Amino acid sequence: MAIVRVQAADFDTGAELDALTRGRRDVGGVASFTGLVRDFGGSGDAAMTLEHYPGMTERELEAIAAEAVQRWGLQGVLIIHRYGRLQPGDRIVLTAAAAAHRQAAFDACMFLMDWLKTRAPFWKLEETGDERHWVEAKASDDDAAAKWAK
Amino acid sequence: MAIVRVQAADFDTGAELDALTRGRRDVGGVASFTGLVRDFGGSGDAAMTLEHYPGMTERELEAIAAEAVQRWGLQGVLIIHRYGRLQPGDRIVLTAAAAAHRQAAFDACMFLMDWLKTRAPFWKLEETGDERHWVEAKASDDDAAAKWAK
Amino acid sequence: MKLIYFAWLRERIGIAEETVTPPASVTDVTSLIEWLKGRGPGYALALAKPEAIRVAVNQQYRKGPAPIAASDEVALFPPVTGG
Amino acid sequence: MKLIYFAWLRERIGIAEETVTPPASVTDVTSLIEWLKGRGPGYALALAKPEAIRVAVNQQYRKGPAPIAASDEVALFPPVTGG
Repeated sequence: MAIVRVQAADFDTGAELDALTRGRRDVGGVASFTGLVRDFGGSGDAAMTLEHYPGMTERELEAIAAEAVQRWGLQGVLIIHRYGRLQPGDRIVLTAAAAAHRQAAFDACMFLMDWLKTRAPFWKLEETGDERHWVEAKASDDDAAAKWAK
Repeated sequence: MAIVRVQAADFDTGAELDALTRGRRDVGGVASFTGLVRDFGGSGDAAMTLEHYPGMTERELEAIAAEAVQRWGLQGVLIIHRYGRLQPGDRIVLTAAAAAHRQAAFDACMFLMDWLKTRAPFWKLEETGDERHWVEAKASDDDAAAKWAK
Repeated sequence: MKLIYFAWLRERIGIAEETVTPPASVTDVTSLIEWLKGRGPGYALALAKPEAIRVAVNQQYRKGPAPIAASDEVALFPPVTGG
Repeated sequence: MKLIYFAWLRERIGIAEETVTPPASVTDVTSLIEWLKGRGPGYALALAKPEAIRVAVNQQYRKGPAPIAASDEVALFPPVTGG
């Protein structure tokens, strides 16, 4: 089962993770990662806007999910990514991988995040008071993604 | 924040993960792992009983949680482990680590599981029909835990 | 040809998308970017460093030498920063 | 001295815990296990392979040479299999 969603609304982490394994008896474990908006200002009025490329975003996330299923033989995979205006503490993204054994679940979940960070067409605009700037891509994310090259 | 609980009852994954970050603005991500009972029989009447050492279990889990906080500078850590009789598909364990950056959260969560598997005093009894046997410790778990030796 | 811009590229160019008819000399991503640079100061600023631009043709990542046709949807944007 | 047994050790010995007064020659974990083996066939079976036994003294992991005292709580069990 592969679930990929791109949405403005928040998500219910527990319900999403439960749906991944409901009714199954063969899953040994589910690794998940929830990304949150970190406070980047400090003045208390910080906000972030996530822009994305509708259509291509879903295609890329689906390709990333399918790659993870194939490489780790996953029993289930989940990617939910939000867009729009978010506040510090808000959830941005949820990735999860269900597998018979824990290391496959962990590896697949790290892979989902590393590829998502470098391939999914999202851009973050940070605003604090009158200041605004587009977040720059990090070389460390490219390095993390390159680890998974075959 | 460190939450360690040993309980017979099931847990609400979403509520537990939310509590780890509620009201905070400094958490970048939460990595989690949920361990489930896998079907080991196939005949449909499989059950597992988890025995533990009350008192020592809590001490060991608290020590493992504290070690993870110290090594990865975590903002929050969670270990919930069930005991008693469980069925295939039931949740056994939930570990989670909250950190400013995702790799610290992932590494800490993998460490929690590897140490828990080799140090927390739990024993699994598998029953299928009239057959019963105690699960044997796996060398692969010792190897996984040994990775984290300093 | 439909062009779409995102993030600071969109802001510097001043529009989110447009339909253009490039000259016949525009056959690939590289020549498209060179041609766009001449369309105004916003374009020149946005596209000053081609190595900082990522390109998708029909919603798939493509590099400079990739061919493009009149019926394509071409998106130009900075390196992605989601997750 | 309070002794506690878990999992198949408990089943082979036949009781979950007991209070014992070992002779003065029992000063460490290794000599305790040797003494216990002589207490009956269940003990001998359970403790046949000392290398397969894990030991906690006052709820902390200890190895064979670790000293033990009359006031200690000593637990004997197989390698753990939680998670």
